[in-house]
Amino acid sequence: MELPTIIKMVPSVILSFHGLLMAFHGDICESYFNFFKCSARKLQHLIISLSNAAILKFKSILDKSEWDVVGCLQFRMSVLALVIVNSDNYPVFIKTRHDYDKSKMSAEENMNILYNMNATLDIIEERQGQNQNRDPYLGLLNQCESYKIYGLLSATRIKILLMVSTNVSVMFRDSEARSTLKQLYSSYIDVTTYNPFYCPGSEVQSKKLEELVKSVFGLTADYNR
Amino acid sequence: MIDEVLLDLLHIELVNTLVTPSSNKSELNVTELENVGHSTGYRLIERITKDSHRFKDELDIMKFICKDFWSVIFKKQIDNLRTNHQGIYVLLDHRFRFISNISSSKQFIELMPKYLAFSCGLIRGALGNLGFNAIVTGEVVKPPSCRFQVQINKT
Amino acid sequence: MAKQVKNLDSKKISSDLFSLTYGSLVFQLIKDYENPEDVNKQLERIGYNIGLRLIEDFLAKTNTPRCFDFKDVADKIQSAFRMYLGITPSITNWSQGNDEFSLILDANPLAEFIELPDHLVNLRYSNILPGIIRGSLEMVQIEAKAWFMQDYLKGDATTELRIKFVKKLEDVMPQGED
Amino acid sequence: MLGTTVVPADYEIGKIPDELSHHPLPLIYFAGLNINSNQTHHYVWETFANKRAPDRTPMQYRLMDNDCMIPPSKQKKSTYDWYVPKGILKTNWLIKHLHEVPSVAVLCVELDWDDVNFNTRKQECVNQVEALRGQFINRSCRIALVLLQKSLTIPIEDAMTTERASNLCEACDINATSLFVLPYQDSQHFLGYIYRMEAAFFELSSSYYQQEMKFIRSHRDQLNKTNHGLLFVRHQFKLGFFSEMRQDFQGAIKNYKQAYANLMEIRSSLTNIYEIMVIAGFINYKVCRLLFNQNDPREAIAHFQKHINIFKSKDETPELEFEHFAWLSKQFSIFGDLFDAAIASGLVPGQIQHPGYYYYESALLAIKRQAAIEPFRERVQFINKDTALVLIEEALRIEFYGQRPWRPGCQSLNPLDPEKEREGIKVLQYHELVYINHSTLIINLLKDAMNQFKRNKCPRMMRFMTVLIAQQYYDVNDYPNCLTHLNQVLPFYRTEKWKQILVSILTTAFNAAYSSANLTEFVKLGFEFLSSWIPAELEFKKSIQESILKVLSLQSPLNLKNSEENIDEAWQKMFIEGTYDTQITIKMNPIVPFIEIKPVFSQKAYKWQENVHLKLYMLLNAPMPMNFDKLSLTFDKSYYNQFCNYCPSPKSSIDGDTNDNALLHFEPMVMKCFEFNFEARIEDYGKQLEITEITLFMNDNPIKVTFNWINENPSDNNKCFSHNSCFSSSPSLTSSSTSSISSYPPKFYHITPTLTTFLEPRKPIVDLSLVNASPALLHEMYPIKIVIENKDEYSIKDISLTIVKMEEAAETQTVSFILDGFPLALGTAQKLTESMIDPGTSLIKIVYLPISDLNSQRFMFSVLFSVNSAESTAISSGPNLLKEIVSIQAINPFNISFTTCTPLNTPSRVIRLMEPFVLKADITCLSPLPLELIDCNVELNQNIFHTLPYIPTTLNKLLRSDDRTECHFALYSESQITQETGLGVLVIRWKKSTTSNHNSNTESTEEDGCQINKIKFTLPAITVQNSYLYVETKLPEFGTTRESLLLTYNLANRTDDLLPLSLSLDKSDNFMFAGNCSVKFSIPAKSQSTQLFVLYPLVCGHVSLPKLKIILYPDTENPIDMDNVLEDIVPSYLLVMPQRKIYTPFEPIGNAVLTK
Repeated sequence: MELPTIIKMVPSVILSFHGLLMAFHGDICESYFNFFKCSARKLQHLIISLSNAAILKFKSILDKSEWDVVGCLQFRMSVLALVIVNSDNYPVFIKTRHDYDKSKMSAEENMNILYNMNATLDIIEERQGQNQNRDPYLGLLNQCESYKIYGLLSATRIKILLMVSTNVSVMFRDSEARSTLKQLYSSYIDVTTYNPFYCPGSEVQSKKLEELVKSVFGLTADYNR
Repeated sequence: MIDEVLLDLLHIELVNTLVTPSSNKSELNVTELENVGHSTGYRLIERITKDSHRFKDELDIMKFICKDFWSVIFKKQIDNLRTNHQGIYVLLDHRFRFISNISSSKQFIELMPKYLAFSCGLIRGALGNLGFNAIVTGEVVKPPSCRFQVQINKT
Repeated sequence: MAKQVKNLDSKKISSDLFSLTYGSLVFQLIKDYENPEDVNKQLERIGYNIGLRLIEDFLAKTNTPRCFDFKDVADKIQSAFRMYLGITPSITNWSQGNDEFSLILDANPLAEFIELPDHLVNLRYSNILPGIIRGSLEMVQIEAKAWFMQDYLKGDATTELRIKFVKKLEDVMPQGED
Repeated sequence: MLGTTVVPADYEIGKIPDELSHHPLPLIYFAGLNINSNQTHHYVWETFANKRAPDRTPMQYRLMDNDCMIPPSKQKKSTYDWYVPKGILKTNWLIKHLHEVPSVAVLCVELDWDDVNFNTRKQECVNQVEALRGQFINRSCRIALVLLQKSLTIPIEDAMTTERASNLCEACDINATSLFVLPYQDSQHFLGYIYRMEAAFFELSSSYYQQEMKFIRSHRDQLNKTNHGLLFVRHQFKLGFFSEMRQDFQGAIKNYKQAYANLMEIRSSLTNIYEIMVIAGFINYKVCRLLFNQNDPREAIAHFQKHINIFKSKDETPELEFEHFAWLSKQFSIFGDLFDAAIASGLVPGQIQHPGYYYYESALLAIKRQAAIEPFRERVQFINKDTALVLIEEALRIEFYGQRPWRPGCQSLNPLDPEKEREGIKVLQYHELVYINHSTLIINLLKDAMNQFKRNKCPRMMRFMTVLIAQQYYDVNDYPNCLTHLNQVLPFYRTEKWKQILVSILTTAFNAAYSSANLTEFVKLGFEFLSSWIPAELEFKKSIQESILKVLSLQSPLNLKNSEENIDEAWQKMFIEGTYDTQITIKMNPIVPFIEIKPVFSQKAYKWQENVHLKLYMLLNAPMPMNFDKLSLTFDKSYYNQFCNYCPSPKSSIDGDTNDNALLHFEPMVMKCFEFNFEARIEDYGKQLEITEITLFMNDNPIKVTFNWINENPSDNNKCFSHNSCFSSSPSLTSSSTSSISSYPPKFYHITPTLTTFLEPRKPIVDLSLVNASPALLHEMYPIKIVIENKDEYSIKDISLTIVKMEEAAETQTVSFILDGFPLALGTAQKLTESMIDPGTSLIKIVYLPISDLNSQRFMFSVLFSVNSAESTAISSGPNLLKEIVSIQAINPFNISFTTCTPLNTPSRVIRLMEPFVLKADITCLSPLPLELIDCNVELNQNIFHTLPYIPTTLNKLLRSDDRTECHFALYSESQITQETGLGVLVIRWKKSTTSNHNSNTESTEEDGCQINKIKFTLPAITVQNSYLYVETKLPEFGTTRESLLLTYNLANRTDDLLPLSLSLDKSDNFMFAGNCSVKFSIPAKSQSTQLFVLYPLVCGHVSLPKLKIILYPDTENPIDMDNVLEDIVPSYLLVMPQRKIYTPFEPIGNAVLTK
């Protein structure tokens, strides 16, 4: 297994996971698995920002880490759209598969998806009223023939909507959506709050966020800076 | 990790740089400083509440401001919170960090307001991001104890 | 939710508080002086004033004896970075005369996640740092120049802070610039 | 069914036939009733069939006439071995069992037990039963016999009745339980009988259906899945149906579900896929309906989902794709209807579970359906219509549900005749294209969905539906409808600011307006479209901008959407007919602005008579330059509008372009600024001034356009006119838009508009002055004159005075000052007794401040007052504050020195017991101002007394600077004082002299009443010695030469025992004297003795008396010489006059002397 390619592919792993690196050399020592077990969650967050190829390469190890890689990949492949909406319901960040690959999604579909995402705000606003369970992660918000929509609603009324197609006949676990949304949220916070030039309520334009989102859509994020 | 000393020093510089004498020479123009506070508070609260649950109501938020928000900024909580339950809250800080190291002699009393503006902005910003449009004013009771009044506008 | 915040790292937050405040300041200055060059000057000036005071804190915390040469100074500055910014820049590119060196910042807590908008390419976002260095050195009777050679924000590979020794000063208290 | 005329439109894919949607009820036939002729029969029938209360057992009754034929049941096959079923479900089967094959046949005969010729009647009855039986060829339908009897009640069971009844049953060969008696004249119990019978009939019928089911089940074991899959489904379906007939719904659900399962087991092929789909649809319909009725919506939804998931992917040849979509669409709409019905009967929908979503899906599929058929449009042009029609009618008459009319009953798996297939499919396509109006179909579905979403708290979804509807209208070129629908939702989506969505809607709307030559809309939407916020090719935008101008000058626009349909004509027509408004007003607030305005008052507030200065920053973000003709501002105070119209020569226009004709000329992305200056009216001071509207005019075209911004949130400066921050002013936004317009000037972005300013009222013209004469004197109540002078045109009132001793915290200010003779505490506001000060007058007050020490002190006088100006806000009515500070330097008014002396007025420090002495106070005035000493007294300690009965000395004496004055006090002490003790205090009462008033500017008419001040000085301390002897001398004022005079010494013994002494008087040349010049004697205790001497002066002048010498205890070893004492108390000189001459009275010289 030639190292440089991997390094190119997933520097984040190399940086934060010496363990994986070692595993790569073929000699996978048990100690690392235990390490993974304890840090399964951490790992998961890390993986979110990994390219698919990387995940597959790591599968052998990741499986040991009590975390279902295939599930993650399937989840990512079936992500249709992502919308981050600020407290005034203004979409500060929108991505649909259409933006990446016109062939995968027609313009009309794209529009309908946007309308549906927009309409999901009704449901969120309904939830916002209810006081019980104030966990930011709202879980499955709406589901219809071709898609599911998961949502997150922060204390500051930032809303993140993730639309996943149900055409793919896979049953991914709720935790996928949860961790993805949480990850997106924290990254959104970083790029908006740390950057004083970002004017609240305007579109977020950040390479860093773009990269993350790309990987969330299951497209290899390019890490060349 | 950035050391707190820097913040104190920066704050002093903020005051010196941004506070300008206003049209009528008597009081100072602290709007800019207040704005800086606002934008800081607005973004800071986003970070602080990152993992926290949504808030029950106005009072819940004010408590959060007095406890968590205040203590991450000043390493202490607000000493006393009072409200008239009509959107007016009074926050008392008996030992307000930004003026605690300024001589509290007579001639400084006049200068005190400009050391509160930034913090007023912080509060206003935080509330703003949590969806409350508020007016925040501060006054020095008896150095180093300060009183902040928050008036939330129902919108 | 209070509980939850308790366990979030308040040190991290308070360090955030600084960088956020600094960011707001920079933005405000940009509003006031459209020209980025002026903003750079302002930032440097503010840094200088901070430096004047910061040095006292530094000397108090680390009872350091007078530096005997500029290399010594470099080390002190390095440790100051560790103390106050929590980063340890590497010292390199000494000039032959050993009167000039570079600090390489692999990370810059001031400019985390910053992405400069197009109309501000000339802005030296972290220009407060050279100011601080100049100010604090002046308080120990060293006149020095400090400036950014490279800046990560401008797409440079690293962030390089250049510091040049100018001359020794007689013991005169410098006044804060305005 | 057969023979009924059908129209091609009846052919509907996936439609649920009536027989299926019909609620199954047990079918009961009535025989032997001729309701037309026989009153009784009619009554009985009515009660059974028509007068049905809801609580009645569900039944379906039919009258049967004798010749009616019950469809005979086919001879059941003994074996199924070689039997190949031709289809799943016969179209006629359901109808047959719903309406034609009864479960029970009820025969009604009039027969009383006590009938005279019972037997004959019985026989008739038997025959009737037989006849009835004859009508059912091998159908195991139950027979019931009802005897209509005249008797008023059921007769008690007597032998006769039972006997007759039993052999009646026997004869008719019916079960005794199937025999009923109805005494139809017992009107009281009649209904009761009916109900009971009905219940009985129900029993019978359900037993019948049960038997049917048993029968069906019986030959299941003869079937095998491979050949008879279809039969499994059919039988299972029938079981379900019969269970329904006998109202056993749970059973029905079970069976139907089973049927569905069996259906799924059938191998589907091109041949039967449609049939399977149709049947599946039916069964699913049944299941879901039953589940809803059984109030189990979850299960219903779940089943439906399963159903859909199975068939969603199953698609046929592309030619028939439309059919598949049509069917799916139908499935959804059907389910939606079921759901809706359930809600109607009490089910509570959820926000995300309600029929709306199903209608929506149905609509989407319908749209796909339409899309799927489009490609085949021209292909079916040349088709033989007649044959097509025939085939379609066939399709409606087909024997098995869901089979192809051109190959009925075909189940073989071997390939079909391709030619026939093609033709058949063509016909289906033809039908789809000719007889199906898709857009109405879709629109109706969408409308259903819309209502549902509206009802179930999904406003956004509802709007989405509206948009889709509009899209449909657009597709069928119904532009007006399209526009009206879009206009309903546009305002919302504008505020929602979801760019892509808004843009797409705008685009459609704009195209619609364009295509329908709707001028107003075209202009409005067109302008909106120009905004750089809208991503579109620059070229396109330019052509729009061009078109707008053309249209405004009544020319048709450029060809914007390059389509063949000739829009130009429409425009021309419109212009000719003149169906356009010549004045268009565009409200700018809600729309995406192509030009932005930020008004800024130079100050938050303006002072009295300061010029109001207003800047208006404008930025055009349209693709091409634009000209306007007029700019006007409107204020909440209309007076100011006149100043803020299009200004002739704006001072600064950022682009420096100042050729006058281009004043309101804007270049894209170049900020321009217009300035206005004006002066506020007096009456508006103290009020806010607010911009309420800004209007731009475009007038030099036949069609005039005004652009109007309204200040939507009055008195809120944070909001700007292009209020939604995302429409305007975020550089990131504009740079993100694809239009390559020069980037947004950040300067404009940073401008925060201010819509309101405040006109500060002027301060009232009132002066406060303090008049005081320095220096202040220690311990005086120091008078300060306060002059409040009202120079204003309004009177002032509520005047209150506060005096604060500075450099002293408020709480420590205990001292009080005096105002109007009342002592008042410092640091507390004191309302003045004077209610108001009229214009032009002034109020003068004197306060007296206590001067407690010598070092200088500052007092702040603050006067609060309000102005009596109810009518005008121009002046700040207050409370207004005036401040004055007076600093006071105090000095000591007097300098005083004390001396004690002997009665002989010789200063002496020694004071002896019981011996008088004199206290002298020497007062020097230090004050530069003259002082008036009122009096000056001593307050003595005990044991010290005034010698003579004391009269307070009042010396009204005026002292100028450095004047001195003395006052004396004769005192003595009654007891010996060994260590020094103070005598007491000296009290001087004084006041500043009024006679010479120093300040002349305030004419002191009113009593200048300088306060009388007291000042105290402590008297010196003394000691009092004890003494033995006191000598009092008596001597005339003066003596005369050669005239004798008497000198007396009174000696008082001060000791408590006998005092021996020797007294001698020395010789003197100045006198001759008589008396014992040297004696020794003793004076008893506390008593006196007197020594007399007669003196005869010899010389005149101030001559010394002969010296008196006294020695006490002369003959003891330690005599005491009294000399030093005597010196103090015994006079030692005498004035001696020369002897007087005698003059005669007439001595002229004296007169002469007098007259000199």
